[in-house]
Amino acid sequence: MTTLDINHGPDGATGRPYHETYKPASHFRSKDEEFDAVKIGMWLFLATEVLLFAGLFVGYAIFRMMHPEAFRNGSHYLDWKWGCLNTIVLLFSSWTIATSIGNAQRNEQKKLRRNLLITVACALLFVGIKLTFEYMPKWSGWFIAFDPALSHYESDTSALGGLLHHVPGYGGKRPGSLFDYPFAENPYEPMWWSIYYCATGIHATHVLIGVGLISWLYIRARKLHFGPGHYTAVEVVGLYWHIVDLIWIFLFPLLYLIH
Amino acid sequence: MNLIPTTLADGFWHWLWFNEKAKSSAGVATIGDELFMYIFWLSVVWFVFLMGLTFYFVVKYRRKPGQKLVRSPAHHTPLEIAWTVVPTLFLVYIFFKGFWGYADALVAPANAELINLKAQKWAWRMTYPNGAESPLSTRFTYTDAQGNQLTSAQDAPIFVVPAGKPVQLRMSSMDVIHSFWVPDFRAKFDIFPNRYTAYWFQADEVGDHPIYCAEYCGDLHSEMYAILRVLPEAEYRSTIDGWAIPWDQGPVPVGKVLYKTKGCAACHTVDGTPNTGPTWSHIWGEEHEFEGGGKAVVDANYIRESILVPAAKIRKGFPNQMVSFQGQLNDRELDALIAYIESLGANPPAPGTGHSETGAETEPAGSN
Amino acid sequence: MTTLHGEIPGAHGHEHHDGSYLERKGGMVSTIIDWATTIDHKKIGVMYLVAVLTMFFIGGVAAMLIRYELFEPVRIQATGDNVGQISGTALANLFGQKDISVAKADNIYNRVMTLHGAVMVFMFIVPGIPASLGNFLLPLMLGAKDVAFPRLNLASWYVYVFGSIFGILAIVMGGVDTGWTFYTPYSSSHADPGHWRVVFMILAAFILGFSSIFTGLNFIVTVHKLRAPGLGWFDLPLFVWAIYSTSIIQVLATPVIGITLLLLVFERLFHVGIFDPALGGDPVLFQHFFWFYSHPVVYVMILPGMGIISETIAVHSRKQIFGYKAIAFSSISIAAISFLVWGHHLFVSEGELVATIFSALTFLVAIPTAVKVFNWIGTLYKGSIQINTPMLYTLFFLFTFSIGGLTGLPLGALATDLHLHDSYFVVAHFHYVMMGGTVIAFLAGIHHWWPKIFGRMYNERWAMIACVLVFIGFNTTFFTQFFLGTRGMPRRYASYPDQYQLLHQISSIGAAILLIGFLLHLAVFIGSLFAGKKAPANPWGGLTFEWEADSPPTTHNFHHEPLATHGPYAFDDVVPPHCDPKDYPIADPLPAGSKRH
Amino acid sequence: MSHDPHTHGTAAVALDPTDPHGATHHEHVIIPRSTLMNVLLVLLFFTLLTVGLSRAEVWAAGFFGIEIPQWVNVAVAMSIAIVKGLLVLLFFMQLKYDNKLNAIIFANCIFAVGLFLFFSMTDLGFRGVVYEWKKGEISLGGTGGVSRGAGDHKETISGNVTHFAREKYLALWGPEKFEHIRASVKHDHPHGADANTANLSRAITGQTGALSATAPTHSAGGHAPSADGHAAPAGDHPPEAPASHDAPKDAPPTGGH
Repeated sequence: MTTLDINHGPDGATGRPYHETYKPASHFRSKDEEFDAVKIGMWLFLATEVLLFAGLFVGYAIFRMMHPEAFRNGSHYLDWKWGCLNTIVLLFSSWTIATSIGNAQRNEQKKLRRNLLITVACALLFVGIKLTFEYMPKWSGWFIAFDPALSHYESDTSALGGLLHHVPGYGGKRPGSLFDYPFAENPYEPMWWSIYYCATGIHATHVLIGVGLISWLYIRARKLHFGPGHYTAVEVVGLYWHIVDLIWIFLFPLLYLIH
Repeated sequence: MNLIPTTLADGFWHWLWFNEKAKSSAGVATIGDELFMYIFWLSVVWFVFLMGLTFYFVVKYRRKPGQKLVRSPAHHTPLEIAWTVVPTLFLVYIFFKGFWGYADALVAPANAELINLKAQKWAWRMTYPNGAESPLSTRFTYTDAQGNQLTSAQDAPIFVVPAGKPVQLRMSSMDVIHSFWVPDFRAKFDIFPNRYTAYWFQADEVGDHPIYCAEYCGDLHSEMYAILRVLPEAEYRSTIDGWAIPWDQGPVPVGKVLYKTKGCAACHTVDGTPNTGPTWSHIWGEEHEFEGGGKAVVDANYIRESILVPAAKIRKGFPNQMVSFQGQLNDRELDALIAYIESLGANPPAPGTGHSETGAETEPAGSN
Repeated sequence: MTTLHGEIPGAHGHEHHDGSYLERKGGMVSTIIDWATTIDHKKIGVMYLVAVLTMFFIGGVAAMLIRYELFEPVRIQATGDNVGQISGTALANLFGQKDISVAKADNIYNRVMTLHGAVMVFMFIVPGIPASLGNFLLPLMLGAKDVAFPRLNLASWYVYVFGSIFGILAIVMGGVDTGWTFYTPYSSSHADPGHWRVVFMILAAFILGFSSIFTGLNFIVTVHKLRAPGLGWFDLPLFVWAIYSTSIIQVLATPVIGITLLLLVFERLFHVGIFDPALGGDPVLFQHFFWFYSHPVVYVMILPGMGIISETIAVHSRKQIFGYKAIAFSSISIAAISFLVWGHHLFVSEGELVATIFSALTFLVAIPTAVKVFNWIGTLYKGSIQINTPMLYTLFFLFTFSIGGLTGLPLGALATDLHLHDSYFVVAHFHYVMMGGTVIAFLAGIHHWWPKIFGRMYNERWAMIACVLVFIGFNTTFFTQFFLGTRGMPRRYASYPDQYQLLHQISSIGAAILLIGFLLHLAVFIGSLFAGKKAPANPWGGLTFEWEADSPPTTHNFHHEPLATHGPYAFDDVVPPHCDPKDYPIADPLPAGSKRH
Repeated sequence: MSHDPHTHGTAAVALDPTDPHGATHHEHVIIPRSTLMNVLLVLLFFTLLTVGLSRAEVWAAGFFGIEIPQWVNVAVAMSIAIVKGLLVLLFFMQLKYDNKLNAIIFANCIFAVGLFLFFSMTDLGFRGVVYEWKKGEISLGGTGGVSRGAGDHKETISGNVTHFAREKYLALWGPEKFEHIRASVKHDHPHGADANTANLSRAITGQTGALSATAPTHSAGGHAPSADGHAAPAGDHPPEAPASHDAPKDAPPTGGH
C-alpha cells in the first residue's frame, strides 16, 4: 500500500484533521485524479489476485474432471456447517467494510472505527474457525475440546489439561506425500487435499494480510485521517477485502457443496 | 502434389537443411519436408523483397543537408489491407498443410507392428511383441586429429525394426519427461511417466538411425542415444525370436539377459568398476554402509528391496539416481536378477574367479 | 520552438527552476542515499538500466561458457596415451574439476545452461526495456512529472534486486540444473533432491514477478491518468502504445506464473503432488500453467522493442510513421492474441485437439507482426534517412527480426514442428527474436536516448563499428544453429555427435565476435560518460515530449507542463523543439484546402 | 466533488487543467445504507439457498435414492455463486457506480481466466481423441518412492500413498483394531460418507487393461501371470487385497498379461 497518500499534508498544523487538509501528490492535477488513479491501480491489482487464484481453480476443475470420485469423497470429509458459518462471517465483514466507506464519506468517525473493528474481528474469526475446527483435526487428529464434532468420535488421548483430544484414525488428511489417513477409498484423495490446502491456505493468507491492512486503517481512522475529503485508503482496502470475500464465495460451494 | 519445383525442394537446398532425405515414408516426414522447403522459399522471397526494398530506400532517401522534406501519404488503406490479407492467405495454407502432416503422424495404419518403448534416466528400452528386449548395444566411435580412437560416453542400445512395415511405438517413461526423436523420421513425441503416448513411422530402407532424447532430463540427457536398426522383415522376426528370454535355462542366464535388457547395465557394471550405481561384482555377502547411517549384508531381501524401493537404503557414495522397478519386474524376473548377482561372486572373492582385477571397490576387500 | 507548445497558467501554480536530475546532492554518502531513496522515475530508470545490464553481463558470461563447452563434444579416449580419460569437458576443466565422470561434466554444463536461461529471461529481458527505458521515458513522453505511483516504482526496483539476489544465491550455492522452464517432475523431485537452491531459484522468479506486476500496473495507470493536456490516445508516441500493451500482459499473465511457482515450491518442499505424476499429478498441467505466463511474456520482451523501433525509424528518417493506427492496434492485438497461443510450446506433449487449435491461433499472431514490419519499411519511403548507430541498429533489427519471424512459421505448422521442436532450430529462432529483436532494439533505444538520459554524446564512429561487429557475430552465432536444428541437433545437449561439430564451432567463433562487439559498446558508453561531448536537448530532431525537456532532464522533467499541439511524428510540418530550421527543413506547406492525411 | 469548468483565456484550446481528457472521473457516490443492507440480506439468502439445495440433494439421494446428475449440482451451485459474486462486485465494490474502466479491467481478467480454464481443460479432458488408451493414467507411485519425515520418523513411500498409509496403520493397530477405528471414524461421520460407497468409484478407462487387449499377447517365455502384474483400476473395489493396488498398472505387455 505504498502508493497511497504520497503527500502527508501538514497533519493538524491548522488544527484541522488530515482528511480536510489533504493534498494530492504533486504529479497529479487534483485529488480526484489521484483517487481515480489509485482506484484503477487497485483494480489492476485485483485482476492479478483473481488470476493468481485462477491457477487453483483451474487445478481444481481439472483434477475434479479426472478423478471425480476422489473429489467427491474429499468433499464429504468437510463439514458444510463450518463452511457456511465462515461464508456468513465473511459476507458480514464485507458489508461492514462497505458501510465504513459510507461512514467516512459522511464523516461518521465513530461508526467508521466500529465497522473497521468488526471487520477485523470477523476476519480473525474466519481464520480461527479454519484453523481450530477444520485444519487441525483433519491434519493431525487433534480436536479442540469444545468442537461439537468431537462427540461423534472416540478419543484416546488428551493434552493441555483436556483442551485437546486426539481421535485415532481421523487425522492424516494431508496433501500429497504427507497423506497419512488409513481409510482412504480412492488413491487420488491426497490430490483433493493438495487442492484443498493450497486453495484455502492461500486464501487464509490473504485474509491475514487483510487483517493487517484493516488494522492499519483503524489506526489511521483513530487519528482522523479519513473523512469526506479523503478516504482513498478505506476505499482500496475495502476493494481488497471484497475480492477476498469474492474468492471465498466461489471456493465455498466448490469445496463443500458439490458432491 | 508438388508445392514448388523439385529443383528447389531437392538436391542442394534439401541437403543444406536436412543433410539427408527423410527415411520414413510416413506422412509427417514427407509432408513435413515438403512444407518446410515451401516455407523456406516463401520466406526467402519475402525476406529478399523486404530487405531489398529497405536497402533501396536507405540508399535513395539518405539525408542530404538542407533538403526539404517531401510529403508522402502516412497511410494507404488498400495497400494496408493487401499486406494484411495476402500473408493471411499464405498462413491459412501453411496451417492446413501442417495439420495434414500432423494428423497423419497421430494415426498409425492398422497393420502396424506394435512395440513398447520405455524411457528412463538415461536409457531406452524397447519391448517387442514377443516379450523380448534388445541385448545389443554399441558406442559411437570417432577418430581425433591425433589418430586416437574416441568413443561416446555411454553405451547406446540397438533396437531393430522391420523395413517396409509401419511400426507404432507406445511410449512411457519411468521417471521424468523424455522425448523420442529420430531426426531421420522427422518427428518426435514426448514421453511421460503418467501416461502413454504414441509414435509411428515406416522405414522402407535397411539402415541405422540415431535416436535422441529431445526433452531435457538431467545429467546425461545429451548421452541418451540409441540406434534404430531397420532390418528386412524376416530378419527382424528371427532376431527378436532369438532375443526371447531363455526361461528354460534357469535363473542365471535369464538374469544376465535382464541385466542387459532392463536398463541395469546403464548404471551398474559387472566387472567391478563403480558407475552411477555400485558394481554388482562380488557384492554378494558384502556389508554395505548407507547414507544417513545403518548397514546391511547384501542378500536376496536387500537386493529385492533395492530394486523395488531404491530410496529405502542408499549406499554410501552412490547418491540415489535409481527409479523403482515396481511393476516393471515380476517375481520370477526379480529372482533371476538376484541369482545372477549371486553368480557374480561372493565377497570376499573366492580365489580364482578373476572378477576383481580392477580393484575399484569403494570398500577394501574383506572389510567384514 | 516554444511557440508550438503552450502552457496552461494556473494548472500548476509554481514553476520548477531546478537542475538536472543527475546533479549530485552533497557528498558520496548523501548521493547514494539520495539515489537509494529516490522516487524520481528517471533515477529509478537508470538504476534499472544498471541492474538489468549487470544481469545481461552475468547471463552473457554463461552464454560464452556454453559456446566454450560446445566447441568440442564430450568423448572418451579408447586408444592412445590416456585411455578412459574424458575429453571435450572444457567447462569442467575451467572450473578445476579434473578426472570426473561424464555425468558430472555434463551436469556442470546443465547448470550453466540453466543459469543463462533463467538470468536472461527473468532478470534481463523481461524487465529490460520497460523497466529501464520505459521508466525513464514513459512519463516524459506523456508530458508528466512522474509515474502514477512513484513509491511503488521504487519498491518494484527493490523487489527486482531482492529477487535477483535470490537467484544469485541459488547460483552461488551451486547452481540449478532444471532448465529455466522448471519442468516437472524433474524440477520437483529429481533435480538436486533436498537442496534449497532449486527452491531459491524458483522463489527468485516468483519475486521478480511482483516487480513486473508493479511496473506494469504503474504504467497502465500512468498512461490513463497522466497524459499532458491535448495528448489524446492517437497522439501517443508508439513507444507508449507498446509499453501500454506490454503492461497489460504483465498484469494479466504474471500472477499465473506466481501461483505456478508457488505450487512448485510446495511440490518440492512437501510433495503435494499437483504436478508430480508420482503422486497423481500431471506434468503437462504444469506446462500449461507455465506457458500461460511464459508465452505472453515473450511479447513482454518483444513489444517494447517494437516500440523503440517505431520511434527510431521515424525520427532518424524524419518521416511520419506509416500507418500509425495500424501499428498501435497491432500492439494491442498482439497483446490480446498472445494469450491464445501458449499451446504451441506443447505441440509434442499436449492432446491432438488443442494442438490443432493452438496451431491455427498461432498463425494469427504472425499477421499483426508482419503488418508492423511492412509499416516500418513503408516509413522509410521518401524519408530523409540518417545513418547513425540507432538507425543502423534499427535496420539490423528489421533484418534479424524478419528472420526470427519467418522461422517461426515452420515452428507454428504442426507437421514441421514435430521435427523442429526442442531442436537447435528453436534455439536459433528465439534468439533471432529475443536477441535479434529485443536486445538489438534495446541497443537502438539506448543509443537513441543516451544523450537524453546522461546528457552526453557517445562516439558515433566506434559505436557503429561495434554495431557491425555485433551484426556479424550475432548472425554467425545463430544462423548456423538453424542448420544444426534441421539436421537433428537437440537442444540442451552438453555434447553431440561429430557431424554437428563444424557448425557448432562456427557458432562459437561467432559468439566470440559478438562478445568483442559488446565489449566495444561498453567502452564507448564508459568513454561517453567520462569524456563525451555535452549533448544538445534534441540531437536527432525528435518531436515527442522527451525532446522538449533538457538533456538530461530536470528533476521535474519540464519547465512548464507541456501541451500537445501536434502529432508525435509531424515532421513535415513542425520544426523539432530546440532545433534550427536550417538543419531541419520542413516540407512546403500544403496548398490551402487540402486535407492532412 | 465537482469542479467549476472554467476556460482559459491564454490557451488556444479550452482545457480543464484538472481533467484535460474530459470526464474520466465521476462523481463520488455515497451508496445508501439501505442498499448495502439489502444486498447483504440477499447474499445471506443465497448462501442459505445454495447450502439448502445441496443438503436437499444429499437427502434425496440418501432417502429416495434419487441421483441428480453432477452437472446439475455444479450448474446450480455455480450459478448462485456467480449471482452472489455479481452482487458483491456491483454494490459492495461499487462497479455499478464507478469508472467504466475498472469494469473493463475486471471483465478482461475474467476473460483471461476463462481462456486459461478452457484450454487447459480441453487438453487434459480430450486426450483420448485418437486412441482411447492415451486417456488413461499409469499408476501412481511410479517414480520410485518419496521420503518424508526425518530421523526416526523417516518413511519412504513406495507405491500409492493411500495404500502406504493403510498398510502402515494395519501393521500398527492390527486388523481388528483397524476395523474398529474405521467403523468409529467413518460410520459416525457426520456427513454419512458411506451413503453409497458402491457408486463412488468409476473405473478409469484406458488403462493397462485396454492396452493389453490391443497388444499382441504372444509371450515367448510362457511364464504364468504374476500377482504384481494384475491391472487393478484404482478404487474399483475396496482395497482388501492391497498387493494388487500397490502394483503400478503399466507393466509392459511382456509382464504376463
